[in-house]
Amino acid sequence: MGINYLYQEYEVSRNMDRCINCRVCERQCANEVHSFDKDKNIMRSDDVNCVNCHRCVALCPTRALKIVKTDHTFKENANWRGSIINEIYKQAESGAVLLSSMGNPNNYPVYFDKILLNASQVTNPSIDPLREPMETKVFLGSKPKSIQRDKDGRLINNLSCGIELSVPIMFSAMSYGSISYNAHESLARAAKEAGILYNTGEGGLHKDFYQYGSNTIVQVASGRFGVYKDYLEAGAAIEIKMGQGAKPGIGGHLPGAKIVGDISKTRMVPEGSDAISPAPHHDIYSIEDLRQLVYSLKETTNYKKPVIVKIAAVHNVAAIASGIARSGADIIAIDGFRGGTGAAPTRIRDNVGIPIELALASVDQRLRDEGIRDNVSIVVGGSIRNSSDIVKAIALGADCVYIGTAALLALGCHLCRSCQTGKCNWGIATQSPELVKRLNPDIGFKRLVNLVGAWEHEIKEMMGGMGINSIESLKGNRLMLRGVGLSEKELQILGIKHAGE
Amino acid sequence: MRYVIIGNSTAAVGAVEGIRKNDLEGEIIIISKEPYHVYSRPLISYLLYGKTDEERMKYRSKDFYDTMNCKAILGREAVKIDDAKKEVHLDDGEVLNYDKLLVATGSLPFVPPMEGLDGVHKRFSFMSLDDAKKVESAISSNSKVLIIGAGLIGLKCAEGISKRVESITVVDLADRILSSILDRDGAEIVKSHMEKRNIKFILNTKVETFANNEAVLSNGEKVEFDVLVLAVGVIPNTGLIKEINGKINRGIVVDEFCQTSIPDIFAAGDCCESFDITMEQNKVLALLPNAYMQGECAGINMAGGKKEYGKAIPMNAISFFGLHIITAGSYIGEVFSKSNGENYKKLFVKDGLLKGYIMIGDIEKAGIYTSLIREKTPLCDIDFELVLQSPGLMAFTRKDRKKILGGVVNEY
Amino acid sequence: MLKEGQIRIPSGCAISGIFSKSGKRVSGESIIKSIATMHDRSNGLGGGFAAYGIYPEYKDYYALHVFYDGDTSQEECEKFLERHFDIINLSKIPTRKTPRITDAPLIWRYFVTPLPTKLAESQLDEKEFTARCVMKINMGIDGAYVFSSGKNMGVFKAVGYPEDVGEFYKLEEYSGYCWTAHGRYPTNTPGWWGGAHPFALLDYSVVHNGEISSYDANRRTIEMYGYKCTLQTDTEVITYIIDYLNRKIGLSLEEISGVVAAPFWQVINSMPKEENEKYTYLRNVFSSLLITGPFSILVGFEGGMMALNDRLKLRSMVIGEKDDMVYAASEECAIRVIEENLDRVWSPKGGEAVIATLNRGVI
Amino acid sequence: MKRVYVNEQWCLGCHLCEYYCAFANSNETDMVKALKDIVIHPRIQIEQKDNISFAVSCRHCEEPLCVKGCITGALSINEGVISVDQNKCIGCFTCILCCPYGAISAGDESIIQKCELCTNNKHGSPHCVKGCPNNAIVFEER
Repeated sequence: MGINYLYQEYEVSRNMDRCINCRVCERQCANEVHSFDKDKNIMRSDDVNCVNCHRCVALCPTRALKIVKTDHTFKENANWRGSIINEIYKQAESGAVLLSSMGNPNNYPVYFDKILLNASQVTNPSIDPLREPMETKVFLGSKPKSIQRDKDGRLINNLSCGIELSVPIMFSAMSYGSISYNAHESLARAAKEAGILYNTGEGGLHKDFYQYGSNTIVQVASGRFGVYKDYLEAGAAIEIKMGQGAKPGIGGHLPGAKIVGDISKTRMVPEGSDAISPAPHHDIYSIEDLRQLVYSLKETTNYKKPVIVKIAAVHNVAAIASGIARSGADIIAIDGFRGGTGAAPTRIRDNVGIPIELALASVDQRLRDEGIRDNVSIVVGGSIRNSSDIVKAIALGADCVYIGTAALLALGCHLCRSCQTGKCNWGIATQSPELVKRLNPDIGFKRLVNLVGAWEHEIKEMMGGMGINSIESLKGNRLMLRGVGLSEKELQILGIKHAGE
Repeated sequence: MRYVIIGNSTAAVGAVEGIRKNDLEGEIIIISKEPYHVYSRPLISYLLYGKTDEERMKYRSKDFYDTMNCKAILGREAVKIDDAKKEVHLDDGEVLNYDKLLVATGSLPFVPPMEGLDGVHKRFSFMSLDDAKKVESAISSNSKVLIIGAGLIGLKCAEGISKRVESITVVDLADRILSSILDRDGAEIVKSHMEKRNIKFILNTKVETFANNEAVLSNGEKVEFDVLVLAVGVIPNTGLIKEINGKINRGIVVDEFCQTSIPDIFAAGDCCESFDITMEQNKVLALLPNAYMQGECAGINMAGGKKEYGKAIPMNAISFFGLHIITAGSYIGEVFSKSNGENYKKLFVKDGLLKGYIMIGDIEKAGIYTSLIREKTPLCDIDFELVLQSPGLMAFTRKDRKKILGGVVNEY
Repeated sequence: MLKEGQIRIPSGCAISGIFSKSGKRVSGESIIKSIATMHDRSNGLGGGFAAYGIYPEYKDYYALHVFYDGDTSQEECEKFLERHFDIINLSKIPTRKTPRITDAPLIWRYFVTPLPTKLAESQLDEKEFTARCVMKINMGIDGAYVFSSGKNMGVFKAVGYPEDVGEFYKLEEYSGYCWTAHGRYPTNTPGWWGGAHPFALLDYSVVHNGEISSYDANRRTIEMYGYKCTLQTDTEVITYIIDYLNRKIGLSLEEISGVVAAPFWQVINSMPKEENEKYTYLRNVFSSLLITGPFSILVGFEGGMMALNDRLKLRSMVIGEKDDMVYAASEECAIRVIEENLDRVWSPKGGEAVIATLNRGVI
Repeated sequence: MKRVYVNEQWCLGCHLCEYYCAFANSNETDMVKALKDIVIHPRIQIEQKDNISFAVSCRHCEEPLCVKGCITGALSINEGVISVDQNKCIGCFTCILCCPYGAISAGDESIIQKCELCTNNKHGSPHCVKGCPNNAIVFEER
């Protein structure tokens, strides 16, 4: 109250004519917004704690609820916007760094939305994916520069180990700890069912999920949590996390309060102690050091696991990628500035990094210019929102995409961006057992499989429209793209023409 | 294969349905001295009360005999069994031979000797549809009805006619009503509930003599009446078996397959005994569910199946003027009670097992207690405190619940 | 109007090919007759021929066919050639005036061999040296365009209907064991002679009917290996892919067909283990060289000819055989018109390469 | 036969099944109209204690004690579904005495009510299952 009073951002709008007092809203809100007034025999809502997660809205059987943005306002000011003012009040009160979750929500250009796809007309037939085979299988990993033959002239398989995917989609790194056991189970099972991979993040791999190893990427991050030989050998690939799109240059911090039980065991961090991932890897201060880690990991796993190096898309991403492509890594993962997070300093999340579309275009071109594009595969993430984003990313030059936020949405996330509170009403970004159980992996995994399957269908439709029946013919096929409303410079970086050209 | 069933009530239906589980072809003949399509005996009081009618009283649908492919000889009595020749003799001299015979003759009213009883004209039992019809035609709005016996039959009769007569007096020798199923406190609750409906009880008392329309009681009191209902008790109808020297105890003695001591003759229902697992002794359990299950078991075994009849216990669900009573098992061992106004509950525990219970008023989920008794669930395996408070599956372990609610269901 | 190289121009077409396995050399008359039959598949905006075995007397020398816009470009180009090659013979390519072929550039032919000193200095093999020189001319010398650069073979092309192009170049005077021909139906073109087909590099020549959807994926990949797609045509990129895979990587033509018109995974999955592994390997390693979209191509090369359709067979192509002769054409009529009594005629499946090579010991 | 099975692990105790049940058996087409301002008597009921909750409804036993014990013949098995003939039931509650799951309850008009897998109403298949947000009850063959 008083100087530190902030008017709530959202208001619960309850249609009393429709409310039947079933109290499901009350039972399902971990923020205790709703309550039943026995005397008056009506439901009440205290908006102050509402995070706009829609759990109550989604479960209300009579559609009596909706959440509306408050019309309470400051005096209009295009510069000192309400959100900015509120942040100052919060910091003046707390003296603390502001924390946020999920991806950058600010109004920066989304280049995917300014790129349009081609389709065949007359001179080249479109292909009907319902009638003709339409292939989406991709292989990730470095390609040999020459062939070898045995004494009978047969080709020798001189490929180094790689990853095979039924569709060019993988679930990006989300650690057990930042998301729940059930969320992890859903991802792991979905990856297996869909013939793709998911990523452990830096939280280690729960013993229960070793069975999904061939669909797992095990991550090695700066904190090295949960990393040991069995872990490295458990997965289909190893990812060295150098950076994250939501917080380039920033480490991570899982408070000791969350390091309990299985999380402690899986991370190999004593119960109750903070799990701090340093900003840099303290054994990697240069590209040569990275090369050493890449080969250390390969040595450890007998060169049987491809190594992914994940970086955040920053200004000189192309040069960094070029270095990585010569470091022995098999795959480069680039995370754009819109990538999600369980928690990051707001200022970092909202102001650091570059859009993935531009990063991808420049990295792909740079590696081609240097003739080393075949050394590595490129995986991009950081707000891949739908199948057309995927098609555009691949046409720009990606081999595959990472989806994180989209996967969480499929699991029920409503992007309320309150992960840092640990009270996720959808059972995803929480470790509280009664909340975790809200995500039934039987449902979760099915929804993920559905999403990947639906996108696969759509990708095939779009490919078929372009007259392409195998995804490798889409990769880097920038002629299939045209820009709208982009400057010469942007078109040049993207390597595409303007619509109409 | 010819199956002959003497009797046409619950046990007989159970037997028919049991036989047809194993044998769709064999001939089934039902013999009943009553001329009616099978009906539910306990409903006769509801008939008088107006809550049901003869049509709805049918225990099975009109086409039951047809769909079950059996022949019903109604209105004729089986008078003799010749077990050597495997024959049943009917009252009109017809002789039916059988391969398997079921005796499901039910029970007969027990009437103790009372002086002057023969002089009472409007005197009825209350066990059959005919009894009910007779009572109905005998009573009028100014009838004074005397009921001897404050057991289930007597009290249901009292309820049935309560709105149609001037007064009802119930006399019983016992110190409480429903003495076979209720303890003293429970009986008191029911009694006062019934007294509110203008039913008068005279307990600890018997009729010494009847003098025309007046009964002189053992306590000296005189009760004027014009209609007399005799509901002192019932006894198993064992005559046919007795005549051929089949083993009889209180009722016809049967083994676990419902077979009598005589080859190819089975017995089921109120006429025979069951093994009460709560007391671990043979008892006549004259209860409808018991009759059905015993009959069904007999039927299955008659048709070549192999099924043991077990888990029999006394159990009753009954209500008087909206007050529900559910009881089961035996009232032995340690008593745990939970009472709240008209809601009355007593649980009886012995040897770590629930042996019996009484619930009056709130009878929700009573079956969970029944099941604890029937399944002999060790109470140490469940949360007894919780189940005592309110019956529920919550008292079981998560593992057991998974079996109960997630497993394949096959309960008997 | 932008010409090839400045803009990508899709086109439909007719193709035809004749090959003698015994190395019997036939004159250009047959192939002209064949391609003329499919007149309606062209629109007069490009036609051309590739002929193999036509320069036996100069068979050890690279025969460079060059278009010049004018004297300046010719001078500049010849200076370049002199600096890099020993020029054994040079002449104008003989042509015949015809009203249907107009605006002809200067058309010259050079028989050359790399200067040994230059070759040694470059540390390249002879073919690579020559190929690079050709690309340098085409990219760097304005107005000069080398459109044929193989040994004992030559490309003849122009803006016009193919039969007129044949007449223009007096092809009846040449005889070769292999002929391919092309009639072009571009959807727009400024009518640049260099844009006509066949497209050739060293002794690889490609005639192609179709419009590939994978163009830019293929182009950006092949350019990484030192090729420069100056024309932005399918034929060009296909030629480079074949040159790369065959000459540089060392894949056989049959293996190349497994790359550019790779079997579908469902087919690969049902192959025996060894085949399965081979095709999986090829699709994995050379994934970006898969060509999708409709095409039928005839690839001419030293001693052979390959006919190949895209994996869905979205363009027609028929093969005919008579004795030692192999014919391939967009339409059967174009074969029947020159050989009525075929021993066998069939339509190869999508992705099924038909490869004809000279019998052992011939030439 | 398809039955309603309980996955206790996933029950959130939200009670939506009860409301969907009450709605399904109300014969109304609008849930608000059906359930506004009434106290529901669903045929499926949540048992709840601390963090444990689960729904209980008729198991549709193959050898049902309730049917065997029914004194009027009102309860019967129709294609595996145990249903009650409301015209015949006189509310003696012998079935409540018999049911080991506590799945039969007193309904309106002093007769019993029980889950009939929504075969008795317009929904045709268990509406509670449709209303469960977490697959804590499922309708399937086992």
